[in-house]
Amino acid sequence: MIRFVLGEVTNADAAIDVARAIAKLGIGEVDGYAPYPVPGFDEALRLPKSRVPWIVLGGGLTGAGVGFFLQWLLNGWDYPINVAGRPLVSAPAFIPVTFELGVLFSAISGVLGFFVLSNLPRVWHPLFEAPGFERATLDRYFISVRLTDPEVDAAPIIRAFEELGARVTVVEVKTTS
Amino acid sequence: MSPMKRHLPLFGAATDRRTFLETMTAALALAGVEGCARPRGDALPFDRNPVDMTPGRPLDYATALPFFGYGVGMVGKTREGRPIKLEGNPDHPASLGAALAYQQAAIWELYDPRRAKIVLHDGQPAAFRSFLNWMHRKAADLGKTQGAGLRLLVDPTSSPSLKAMRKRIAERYPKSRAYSFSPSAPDARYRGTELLFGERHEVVYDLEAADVIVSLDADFLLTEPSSIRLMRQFADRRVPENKPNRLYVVECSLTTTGMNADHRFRARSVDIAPIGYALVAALAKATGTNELSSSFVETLRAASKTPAVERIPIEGIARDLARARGRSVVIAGLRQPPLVHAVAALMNELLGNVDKTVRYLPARLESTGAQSDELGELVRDIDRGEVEVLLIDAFDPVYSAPVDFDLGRRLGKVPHTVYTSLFADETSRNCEWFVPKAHELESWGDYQAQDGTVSIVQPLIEPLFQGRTQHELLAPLLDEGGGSARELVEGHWREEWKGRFDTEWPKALVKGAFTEQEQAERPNSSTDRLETALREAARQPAPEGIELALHLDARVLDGRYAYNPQLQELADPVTRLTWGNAALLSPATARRLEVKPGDVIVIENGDKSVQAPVYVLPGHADDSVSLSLGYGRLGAPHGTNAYLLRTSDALWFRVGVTLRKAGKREVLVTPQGHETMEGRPIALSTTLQGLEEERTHLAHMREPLPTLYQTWHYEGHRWGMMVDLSRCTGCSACVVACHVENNGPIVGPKDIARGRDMHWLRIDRYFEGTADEPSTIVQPVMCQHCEMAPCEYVCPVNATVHSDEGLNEMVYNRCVGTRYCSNNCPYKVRRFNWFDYQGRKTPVEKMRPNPEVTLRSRGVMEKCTYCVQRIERARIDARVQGRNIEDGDVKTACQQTCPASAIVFGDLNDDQSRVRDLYDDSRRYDLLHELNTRPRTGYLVRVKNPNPELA
Amino acid sequence: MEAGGRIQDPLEPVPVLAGRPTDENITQSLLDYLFRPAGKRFWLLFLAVFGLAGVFLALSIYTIAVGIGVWGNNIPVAWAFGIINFVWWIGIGHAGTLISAILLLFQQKWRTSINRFAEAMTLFAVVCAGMYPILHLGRPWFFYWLFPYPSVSRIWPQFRSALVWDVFAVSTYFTVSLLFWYIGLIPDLATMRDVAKSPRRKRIYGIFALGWRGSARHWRHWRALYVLLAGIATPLVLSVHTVVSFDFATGILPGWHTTVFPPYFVAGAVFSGFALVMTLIIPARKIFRLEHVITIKHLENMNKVMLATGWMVAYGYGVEHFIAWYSGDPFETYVMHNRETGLYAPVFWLMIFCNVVVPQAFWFKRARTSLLFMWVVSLLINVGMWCERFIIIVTSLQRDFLPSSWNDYYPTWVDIGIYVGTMGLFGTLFLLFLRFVPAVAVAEVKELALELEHERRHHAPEESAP
Amino acid sequence: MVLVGLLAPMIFVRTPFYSREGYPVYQPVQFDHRHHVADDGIDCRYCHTTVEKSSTAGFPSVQTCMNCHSQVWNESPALRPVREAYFTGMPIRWQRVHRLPDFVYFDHSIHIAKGVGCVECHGRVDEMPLVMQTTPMTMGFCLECHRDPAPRLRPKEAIFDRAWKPPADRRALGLELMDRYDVHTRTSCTTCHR
Repeated sequence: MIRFVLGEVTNADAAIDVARAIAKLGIGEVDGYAPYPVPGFDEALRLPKSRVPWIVLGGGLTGAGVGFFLQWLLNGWDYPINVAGRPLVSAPAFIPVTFELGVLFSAISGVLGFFVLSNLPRVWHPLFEAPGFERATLDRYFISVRLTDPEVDAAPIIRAFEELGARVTVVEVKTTS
Repeated sequence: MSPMKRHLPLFGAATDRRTFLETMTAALALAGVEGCARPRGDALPFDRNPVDMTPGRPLDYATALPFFGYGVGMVGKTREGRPIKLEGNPDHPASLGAALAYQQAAIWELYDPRRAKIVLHDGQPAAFRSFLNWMHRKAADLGKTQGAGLRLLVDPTSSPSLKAMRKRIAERYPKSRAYSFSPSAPDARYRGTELLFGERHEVVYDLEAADVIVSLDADFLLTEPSSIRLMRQFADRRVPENKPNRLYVVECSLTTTGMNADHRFRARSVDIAPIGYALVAALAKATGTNELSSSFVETLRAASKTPAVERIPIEGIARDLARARGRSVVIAGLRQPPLVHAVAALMNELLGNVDKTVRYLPARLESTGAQSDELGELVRDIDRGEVEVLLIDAFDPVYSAPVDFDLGRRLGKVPHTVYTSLFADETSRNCEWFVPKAHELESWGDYQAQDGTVSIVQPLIEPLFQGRTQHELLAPLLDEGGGSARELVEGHWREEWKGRFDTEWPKALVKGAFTEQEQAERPNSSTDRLETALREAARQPAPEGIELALHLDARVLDGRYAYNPQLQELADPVTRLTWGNAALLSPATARRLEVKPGDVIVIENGDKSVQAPVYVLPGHADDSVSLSLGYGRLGAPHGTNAYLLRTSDALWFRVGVTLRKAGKREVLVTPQGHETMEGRPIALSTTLQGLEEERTHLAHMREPLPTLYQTWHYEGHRWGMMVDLSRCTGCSACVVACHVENNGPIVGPKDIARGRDMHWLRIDRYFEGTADEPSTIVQPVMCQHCEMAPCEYVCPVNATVHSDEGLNEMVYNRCVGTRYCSNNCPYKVRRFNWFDYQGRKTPVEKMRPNPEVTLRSRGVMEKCTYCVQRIERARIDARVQGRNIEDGDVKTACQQTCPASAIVFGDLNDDQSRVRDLYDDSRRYDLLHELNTRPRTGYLVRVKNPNPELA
Repeated sequence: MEAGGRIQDPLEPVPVLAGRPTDENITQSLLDYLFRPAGKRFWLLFLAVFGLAGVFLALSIYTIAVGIGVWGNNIPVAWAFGIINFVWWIGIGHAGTLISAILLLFQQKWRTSINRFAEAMTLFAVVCAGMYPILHLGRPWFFYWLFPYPSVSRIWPQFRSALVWDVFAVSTYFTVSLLFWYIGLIPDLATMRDVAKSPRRKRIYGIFALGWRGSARHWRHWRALYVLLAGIATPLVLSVHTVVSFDFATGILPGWHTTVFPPYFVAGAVFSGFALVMTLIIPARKIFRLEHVITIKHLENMNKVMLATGWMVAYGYGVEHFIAWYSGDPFETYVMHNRETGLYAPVFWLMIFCNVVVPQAFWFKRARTSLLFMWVVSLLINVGMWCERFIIIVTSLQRDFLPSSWNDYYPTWVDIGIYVGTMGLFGTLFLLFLRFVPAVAVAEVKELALELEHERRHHAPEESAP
Repeated sequence: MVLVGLLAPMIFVRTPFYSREGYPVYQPVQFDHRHHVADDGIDCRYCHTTVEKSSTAGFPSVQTCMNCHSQVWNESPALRPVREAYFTGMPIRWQRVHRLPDFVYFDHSIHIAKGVGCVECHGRVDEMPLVMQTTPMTMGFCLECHRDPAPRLRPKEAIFDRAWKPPADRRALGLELMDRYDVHTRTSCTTCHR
């Protein structure tokens, strides 16, 4: 059984304070929800920096490498043809494709990386069951604590929320495991 | 498990034949159901093994084509029994292995789906047999009356067998008459000799020994009998190493010959004669001869009193001629009256050119009378109602006869008319019987060249549409039995050769040419007849006003080639017009009449009038409008029919026509966009005097410029082509040869006007100097096969690349048609299949293409390949024999046919090759050298030889 | 600038966001129209453009069935309308990515309200552009031969050809723009999902929202990715039109073989792109009542950009002609001379008028802020840029090295039909976009609102100070 | 899914079904190469006469068939079509087994001259009751040999010998033959496309 303890506030600044407080408790897995990227939210929630940039860099380099190798392979090695008396491997002429493939790979790998890291896409999530949670994408701000261990007592969290004036809801998900 | 087993499990190794066959028949029944290979089409072998023909290999036959009634020896290349290409016969003196556009294009005529296919009787389909029966009956009737009502109207021919047949007919029907008519017959020249010598002679020029040539309105390089031979001899003497000749041309409109003149003077056609007279007078003075009576010289002076004469440096020319006694020649044009020809002959006498540059031989053409007179007599006979049966085998007389004869209506008055022709045309509509004619390539026959060389015409293919030859048509008149053309021709030569036949005949067929020994005639001239004629001429006042000048067309001649799309789409060597003609005016005259190119004008000659678009031709004579014959035919309604203005009293020109604007415009259909070089160094020419310094200058126009890339090296063959602009006359034979060899499509006037010409080889014509007195230069441009080809590096799919021998290859089946290569080609020699030009062929047309060359599909680029199919064929043949390709093994189509031998192709790595000599020649330069494309095609600068005295 | 030396938002005091909206009424005002049924006028307009798209389809089929000969092209002018329109559309396509990417990198606040709009425009422009290179082929059904795939004939594309570069550049550009656009769209799609009333819409938007729930863990990846995409897209945009310019610059034709082409083409692209954004956004903001987010300030800024890029283009023209004259190369000189005085001189001078003369009006604030005027100017600029491509392509081909092969070009009705047709295609896609996708980045506007809020608080004490 | 869409055709054109490898072609007359070649030991060139001197190998005329079949099997019902063709002069409509596109110019004579055996491309025809294509005959197939002829050459005397057993190290032999027959690798486009 997995439980989500959910606190809802109405503005960004409040959301940050709540986040900071709940994160301090250090119980369960804390997350926050907002209609837009709220500056300072990550720090409050103590989230590490995103790894997407490294993925993009890797993708870009691979793409460029593949790009140049491809041209060398096809025009210089597999079927070498005298074209206009130019050298078989005309490196300068190979630059554009190399560059474009670099860009293409970096973009695609970036997007894939984003999806994988934030395990999207998915059509359903337990929180969607929480009443009023749909406003997380409109004008409400939520802090959630994910409790996987049924033994853990949610009370302190709920208390903390109430102290900070957040409306609390608890979502329970049955899991067969 | 072998696939075989998978499909037919019945067969073990030890299946006996019978069970096999049984089960197979069963299997065959199941074939529909049984999953087997999708059909790949049928394969139909011969039912008997063909003799001496190897499928997949060409087979050549010697034959001949008529040109002005004379024979031009040809070699026809056939594949699986289909003629696919004609080339000149090297053993024939009138061809020397070369051919003009007319002969090259004959293949298209042969396979023309519009050719007449059935016998017509009063317009109704009939069997040839019924025609024969009718003929035999008629022959019987005519026999009773000694052929009183029998008339023949035929093309003047040199065919010995035909001449013999006609003679026999004349003997059998003494009262019958045979008239000959051809709108382009060279009768004036015959009658000229008659005027001077008292009898008619064949005039045969020999330019090999001629240092100075004067042409009085003669286009001897293109539209004259023996022009192929003359062009070869002329061109051989144009290269500076070869003691260049000097050509003076006085002419009305600009012709191919005029384009190649060292000194060209323009004069109305009517003014040529006086100029001729003046030249004789001047010549008499210059040579200091006493052969001419002073009175005669006076008459000459009197007859040459026209302003036109003043404009021409007669004395200078005369002196130049006099310096070249016995090494000069004066030629009068076929358009000029006999008197001018006589005068020309007289000059050759004075200059002692006879038997050196001019020879007189027995007349070859059966009829040598004035064509209009002969036709006139027929017309008279018809009006008198003397004609009962009229057999016509002449070029579309109703269309081409002088209008005042109104032949179309008159034919209606003849009880029985028989006409034969390749196409249903104006005449066929007016005749009782129409019999499809066999094309020369389907016929047996024989022709004679000017110099007497005989060639046997042997068919390369069975008649496609049951066509008949003139022999077969005349045969019923003299029932000698054996009516087939072959029997008749063979019969004739069996007579001629008596016992020698069996040895001579095969030789004649194989070699394609044999000469009967005969003595050149040395007629003695007398100027009396001339003098009287001149007095007559002197009495005429110099005619004033605008002159209408009719010309033989450089492409359709007198119209007999007008149905040939290949020639219609060929650009005129001078005007570069295609699909039609135009009214040619000099810039000055155009200005005076306030007409621009493309404006349609009405030309009125008495009560006759035609409309034609104006083409302003630099170098045309003022106060004269030129119109070429042969257009506006029934089946080829392009251009203006000039015959509507042609009257029997003035076949070629008449002063006193009126021109007025019709108030509309017409598109002049031409593939060439611009007339001048804009001062760019493209087609270079210099003079003999200026050649030396030019050589040093040219050195900078062939050395490869530095490049960042390291250049490729070509071991083995290094194909290259050299074009000698000194030799090239612009006759355009190469253009057609290339088009036929490489299956070029015909796109029609609309696309040509849009700029979608499909010729791989084009001849650019540029004017330099003033618009009134321009100098003209022509330049054949085909793919230059650049070693650093701009077209190649822009092709995204590797469809145009370089071969290991340096050919710029165009791979049609890889091309996607981005057309980027064409954009980047500085020579613009690439051609694009905008539509499916090759599709939609009738079965007959499908027989034409050269199987060695791919038919390009819609949407692909194409261009000159240096005839790579010929290279590969030569390579395979050589390698199978275990040797390498030698110089001369490969001749490109353009090189092979060039009468001027201006194009040379070969291996640049071979020091012994001819092309290498030219490659190393200091006259060589690269086109657009500064782009450093390193072309394999090189040009040799043109060298003119003007008379310093006149310069 | 102020005493404090802190650079003040150049857009103040004229706001990039009118008033102080709460998240709620931002959502409200930006998404309402999507749920209101489309008006009659919308459907009439839609039918019109859809009809034109139909014309495009019909004529494309006709061309492919009968042959490229139905166009006016010939030898020497083997490229004409096809490539002109390709370059024109691609150029237009550049503004979108440029606005959102570059302005994002430069932290330009005024970008937020128009980027979505511009990006969509980019996509559709590229779609239209992409049609031409395929259509103009002699054998379009073999277009895939330009891609390096293993064929049984063992032959490959030729990577020295600028056309192959085009294939890679354009397809990459389309893919990246699409991703950039869609990634930016995800949060708003989620918003749509959550405000949608009808379950059907909820489900559809739900699917496209990919289960987005505004989690901070996601936002941080999203942020990183979005900025990075912007970072990649920027050089990409520049590269794409550079490559397009290579189609000509790598050729040897006088009038093509020019080193100034890459920058000059990119500038031209931005120029025309901004122009089209203006052409579309001015009516759109009125129809969809977006005046409070797309303020006059945005428009004025874009006008300034157009004035600048206009000058860059003008510089391009100048250099072309100067070099032609300075090199003394007869071919070059002739081509330029021919542009000014030849058959197509009217087109040339129209180009000069539209691209160089007209934009000068933007020196004046009244011109920069008059809606009607700037709209007309933007139209003229689009015309001018089309003329530019016509001049570059046709006049260079029409008069190249050998005068014998000079020939003129006249478009056929098919050429014109297909060109107008692509406009219909563009319009259709664009209207569908306006109908079903939030035309303004809602989340970003909310973010912007918060930022402005904070700023106001910061400034408060300083402002009160003497 | 996109990937499948791209790969499927690439795989399809490489299937024997597309290249028609191993699909026997039914003929109007059940001519059995096994019997004529293997049993009777008739040389290829007896029927395919022009193979050494022309681009095409040559398709036998009915006359060739009748050379023997006027004597043997001259009443067999299975041979009626042959006799009919012979006497009416209407050729038999054989079905083509091998067919290259029109833009490909293949020449038998040169390949024979350079030591390429029939079997290399046509397989063991002498083992086929019905002739079928046994090689893909794609440009790739041609290129393999044109780029590296050595392992596919055989001595001239073995060219028509279906059962010829290559030596252990065929490449070595091939290299030796290459320079004995002066064989070159030719991969220029115009070698085959004109």
